[in-house]
Amino acid sequence: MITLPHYLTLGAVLFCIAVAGIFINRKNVITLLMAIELMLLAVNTNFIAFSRFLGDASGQVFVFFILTVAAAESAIGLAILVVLFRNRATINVAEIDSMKG
Amino acid sequence: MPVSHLLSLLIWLPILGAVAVLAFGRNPGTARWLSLAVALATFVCSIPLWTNYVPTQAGMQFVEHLPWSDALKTSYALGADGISIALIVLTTFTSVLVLLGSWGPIDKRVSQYMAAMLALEGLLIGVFAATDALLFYVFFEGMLIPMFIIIGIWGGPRRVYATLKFFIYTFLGSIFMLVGLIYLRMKTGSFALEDFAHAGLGLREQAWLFFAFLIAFAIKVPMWPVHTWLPDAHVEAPTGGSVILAAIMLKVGGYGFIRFSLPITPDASQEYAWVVIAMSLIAVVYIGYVALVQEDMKKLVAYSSIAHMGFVTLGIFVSLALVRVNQNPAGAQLAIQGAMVQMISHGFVSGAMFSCIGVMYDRLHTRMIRDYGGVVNVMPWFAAFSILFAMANCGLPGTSGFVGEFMVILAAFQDSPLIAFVAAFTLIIGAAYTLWLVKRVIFGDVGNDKVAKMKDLDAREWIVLGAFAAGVLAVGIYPKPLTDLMQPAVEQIVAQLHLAKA
Amino acid sequence: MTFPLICFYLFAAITTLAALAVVTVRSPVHAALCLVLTFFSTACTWLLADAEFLAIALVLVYVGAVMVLFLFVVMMLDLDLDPLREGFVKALPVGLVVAVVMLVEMLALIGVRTMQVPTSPDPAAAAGMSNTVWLADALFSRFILPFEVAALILTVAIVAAIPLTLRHRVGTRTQNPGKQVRVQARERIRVVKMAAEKPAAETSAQPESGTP
Amino acid sequence: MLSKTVLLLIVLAPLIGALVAGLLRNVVGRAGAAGVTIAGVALSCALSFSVLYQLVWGGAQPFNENLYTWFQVGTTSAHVGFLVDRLTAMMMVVVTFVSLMVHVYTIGYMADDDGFQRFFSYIALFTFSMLMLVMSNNFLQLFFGWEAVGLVSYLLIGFWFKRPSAIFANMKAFLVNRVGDFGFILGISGVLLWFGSLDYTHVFAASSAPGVGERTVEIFAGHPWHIATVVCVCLFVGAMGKSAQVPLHVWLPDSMEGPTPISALIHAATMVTAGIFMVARMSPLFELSEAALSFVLFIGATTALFTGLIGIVQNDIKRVVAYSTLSQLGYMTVALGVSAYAGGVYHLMTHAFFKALLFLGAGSVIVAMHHEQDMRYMGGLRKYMPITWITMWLGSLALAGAPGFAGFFSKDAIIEAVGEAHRGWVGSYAYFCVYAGVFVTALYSFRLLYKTFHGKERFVVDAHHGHGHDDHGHGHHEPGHLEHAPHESPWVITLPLVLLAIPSVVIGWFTVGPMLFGGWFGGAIHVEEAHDVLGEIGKEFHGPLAMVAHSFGMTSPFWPAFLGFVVATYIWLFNPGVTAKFKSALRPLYSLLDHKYWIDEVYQAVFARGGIALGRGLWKGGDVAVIDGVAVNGSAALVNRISATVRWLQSGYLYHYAFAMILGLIALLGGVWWVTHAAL
Repeated sequence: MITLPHYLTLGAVLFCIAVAGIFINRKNVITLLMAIELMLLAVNTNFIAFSRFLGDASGQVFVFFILTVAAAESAIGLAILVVLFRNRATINVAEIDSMKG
Repeated sequence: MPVSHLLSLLIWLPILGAVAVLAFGRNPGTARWLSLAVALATFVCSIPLWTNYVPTQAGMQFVEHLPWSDALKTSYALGADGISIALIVLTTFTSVLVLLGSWGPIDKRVSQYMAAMLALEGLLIGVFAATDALLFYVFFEGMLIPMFIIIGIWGGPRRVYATLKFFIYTFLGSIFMLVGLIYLRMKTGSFALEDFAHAGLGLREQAWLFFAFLIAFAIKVPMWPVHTWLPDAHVEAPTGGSVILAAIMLKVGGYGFIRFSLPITPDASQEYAWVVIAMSLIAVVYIGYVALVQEDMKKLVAYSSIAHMGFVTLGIFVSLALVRVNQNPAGAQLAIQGAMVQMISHGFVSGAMFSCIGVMYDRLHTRMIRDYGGVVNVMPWFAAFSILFAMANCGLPGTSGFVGEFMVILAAFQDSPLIAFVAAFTLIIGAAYTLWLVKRVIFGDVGNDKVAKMKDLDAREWIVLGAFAAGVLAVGIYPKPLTDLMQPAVEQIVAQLHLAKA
Repeated sequence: MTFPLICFYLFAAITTLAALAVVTVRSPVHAALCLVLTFFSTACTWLLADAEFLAIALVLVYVGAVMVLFLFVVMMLDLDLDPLREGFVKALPVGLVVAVVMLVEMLALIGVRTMQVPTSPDPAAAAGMSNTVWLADALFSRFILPFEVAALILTVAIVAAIPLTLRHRVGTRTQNPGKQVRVQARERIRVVKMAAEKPAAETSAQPESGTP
Repeated sequence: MLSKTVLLLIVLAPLIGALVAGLLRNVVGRAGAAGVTIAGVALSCALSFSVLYQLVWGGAQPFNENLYTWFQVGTTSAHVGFLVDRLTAMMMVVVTFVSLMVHVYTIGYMADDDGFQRFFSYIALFTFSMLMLVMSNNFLQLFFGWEAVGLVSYLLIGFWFKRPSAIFANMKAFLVNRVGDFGFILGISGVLLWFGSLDYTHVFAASSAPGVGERTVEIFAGHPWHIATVVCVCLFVGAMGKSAQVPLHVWLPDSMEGPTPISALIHAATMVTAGIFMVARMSPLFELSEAALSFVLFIGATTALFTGLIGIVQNDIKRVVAYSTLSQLGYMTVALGVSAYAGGVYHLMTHAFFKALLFLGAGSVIVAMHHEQDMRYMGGLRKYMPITWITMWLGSLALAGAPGFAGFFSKDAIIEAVGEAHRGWVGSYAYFCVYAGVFVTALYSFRLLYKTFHGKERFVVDAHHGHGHDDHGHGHHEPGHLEHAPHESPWVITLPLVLLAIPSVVIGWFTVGPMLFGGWFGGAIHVEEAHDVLGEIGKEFHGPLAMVAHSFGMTSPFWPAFLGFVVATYIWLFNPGVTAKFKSALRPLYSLLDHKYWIDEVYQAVFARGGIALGRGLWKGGDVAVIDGVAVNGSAALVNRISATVRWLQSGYLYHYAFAMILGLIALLGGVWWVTHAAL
């Protein structure tokens, strides 16, 4: 039988991989964006699992919304990335510190 | 001729006048004449306040009431008793002279300066006329804005530092007051000062409220040790700003003590009166010595203002012990009257002193004492006025400066001879710093070539200083009309002090 | 060990490995492809949880649209990969430690012993409808307003992406239809009246300047 | 019956004169200013005489009425009003008469001065202020007059405001007076608190209630003080300032920087005696406290002797007279201290005439010497200015107490009163001081005369030495060099001298009987039975002639005065060289006197420089360093430092933020885990 913890564990593993990915690829914005997508995926998995095992449709509705927002986010994020590259000729995060206080 | 909505008229006439000056005052001449006309009209309108006041009738008169916000339980409530009227008339009177005094010296952004002054006048009258705590608070904070602008735009070289210090200092104080007001609103369900005064408050509550009010008003007065904004603000402010600041704005602090601390928290005020009295006495002696060594004339007069305002707070808080411990309501009335007369007198004297410094500054563009000397040789009329005001500043009988000090010392002696002993030091120290200033600036042989070229007063300056001199002498020679005006209100306050709340 | 469980373990393993590859491979193109694999196998696990609609939506939206977008971008940009890989090895231990600590914490919170909790029946099936209908029921009743907002957000995002990346190139010539429509006859042509003959002195100075 | 209108006219006539001369000085011109003020003062002088006449011979009752209420606060009220009894009337006559003389004299003395109108305005204003002071019927108006005369004194000492020494002296005078006023205002506060009013009538009525003298107050816990002592000592501190008693005497010698007419009017005849007048007026209060009277006696005796000693070594002619004034004020105070108020006031009157005469005479000499005041450059002037010479002699004889002259009667009575009083060691000390003081008085008086009018001429007349002397006494010419020979002053100067010399010589004969011993002052002065020393002496009084004859007795103060005359004559008339020997033989003593006991230096160091140092310390240390530095700018700096730290966290690198987020997440997870486990 597949139980709730199976899914939660899968979600946790995905999430931690994404975190590790952010750490080790901290200079590459594209990989960072991908890691964020992985995190969202982990969250979505959890939502679906809870929705399934608690019998509540809200969880799946939220996944729906998250997918929407994530799509919008990656569209904008990539657009920003393109503009960034156009202006600075790099996507190296280490060289982008104009927000330094 | 009874005029309804007289107080509203007094508040909004200058504010609308300010708008008009901004709108039509592109030409400096127009701005000057228009603003002077508005100020004069306001002054004329304020006179019926005094003449129509009924001294036999206790409580607020000229009352206006208009619900403002039902949710907040606050209303646009105005009213005036003798104390308010005296201060309002002082405000309108001084404003005319300030505008007249700023005629020549202000030559950039004239319309904006005049508008700021008029707006300030309206807000100050609002402070003195509001009988709703929230309305009071709005005016109390609102008047910071024009002052901030006046110092920040037309000020001296360190104006940004001074204006920020002034703003943050006073704002810090009023925040505490706001918290106190909100607490009282929770407690009484309204913002009316009348209801606050009748709220039953325990000693602990009163103590918290007392200190909240103390911080707000002590900074405004200002009392030692929260006085350091004042010298900086004065030094950087243009002459007109200094005059309004010293003559009127400082009075808001003393007025606040009388309107808030005494009626709302009488028991805590009595409990902690010693704190305020000690601070006042330190102000008189400590600040006196500090004033002695100032090299900048404006700073010297600013410090002397602090010392004189020490008498105001001393008088206000000595009254508590007199009523409650010594069972001496007559003495308490004398103390509060003394404080009030001192406030009015200080309005004239400090306004006049700053105007005098302004007159010299317009000619030599320096405020340093060492740059002057022997001014009497070239400006005899000016010297005569200066010496008159200097004497008023040291509290010479026959000038207004004496009346308040005398009353407060008499009253303080009835509480404790030791308090009077320390307070009376002002006779010596006040004379020392004032006369030393006069000696170095006015007397002596002509100090340098620049002084030798100074011209005596022109007609406009003559009118300004002459009007101040008339006020100084009138109050000094015959203070009875003034004390009679305020007596019913003072009696009412003293009667309220009798009633313990806790 | 039932068949669905075996499937779950299989898909979960693929998902995990593909995700690991996403964050470790050198080329962003490879990483994007691995991400596609991750999404796809995750969608499979979602199917196992009876979330058919979302599983398919994931494949369509992500794999079909978003990931293609990623690939486009990656290929469009002329990336110099070496500086981006700097510090990869140095950051690896820290990343691993953080990830492991988090994983342990999460697993501890999930509590392995709750593995034994029995599964409830599929709510959609219990309600006698398909997953899609069940989801739509909720989405278009209780969540109608957020749904509309989500639609708006998506639209805004699409519109926003365009001005962000829009580039005004100097020297490009375009038509201005508005201007073309608004134009008046007298702005096009100007008739200048002038004498038929000129004084001799000026003719030499201004030869043939009279013709429009 | 005294008319209120007349009294108002007496007060207001000089004020109007002052305002016209001061504010309209360019309109009325020099002659106009002099004319209007002299007219005002003459009117008030004439009316004062008529008031005195009505009170003494016309049977009029003392006048006591309020003019208007100054303020009324609850039960506390202050008024402006007049109390005119014989004491007041005598003061009014003295003030207006001396003032009138000085006005006339000024026409000549200030003839060349640019500030002619201003000067007249000031002295007329002074007359107004002084009349307000003496005619007051309450403490408030008394204080008004008290300060107003101080103000005019300030303006007049600094009349020549270009001189640094003058504007230093006037500030010093005002500030030292302020120290006195400090006590005075506390005394007034005490009067209001303990006697319930500011009006003389009420206060004196309350003071005569039984048991008032025994009431005490504990200002410091455990130290009960008699209220009468506290009030009287405080009031007397005020008198010490105004009447220049040790240790507040330092301003009077310096005040000689002012023009000579005001030295005569203000700093000899009238203003400085305000303190004496005030104590006499307050006699019902002072009678309550023997401790306060002993204090008065001690201060007065010290002043009488030790300031006189300084007068012996001064070379400035005006300063000699100034120190003599101090010493005579000491005599008056001594009289007050032994409850011989009438004696003090009587000496005040006689002193007003002869000291004004001496000052005006000195002024006449100064004019003749072209504003040279140093006696070392005078000598032999008698043949140039005989009227001044004779009147000065008469004045000096009166001052030294030569039998028959005005000063004799008053001073002799004081010394005898001190001898009669039983005041323990203070009494003995006071008797020694006043007795020795007589010798000192004679010594400096005749020294002044001999050095000025007798002996060799110590100045040189060089006529070709031509430059103007428009700015007075600047002394930029060589000392002792005159442009032309000194000559007698014009009649406007000599006339007042003569008019003042007459009362200096004769007034004692008419007045000593009634005023000293006849209870002439009536209810104005109140003396307890046990203190009534004048009454004791009065029993042996058999007319002025007998008093003169009695003065040749064994213990009479005539002998020290005579001895002083002899010594002075020997040293300064016949054998001037001997002074140098004295100087070298008594070097420390001479140095002590020459430096006026170093009191000025000590005050300068302690109060002036000490005050400035204290102020600077409080300013730089308190305001700038602690309040502004630590509290105000300190809190701003703290915010700055914190934000600088926080700013460092905002590195701008995305992965730093991500790292922080993840750390936060770990912490959050750990927290949740910990909480759930703690809950389990």
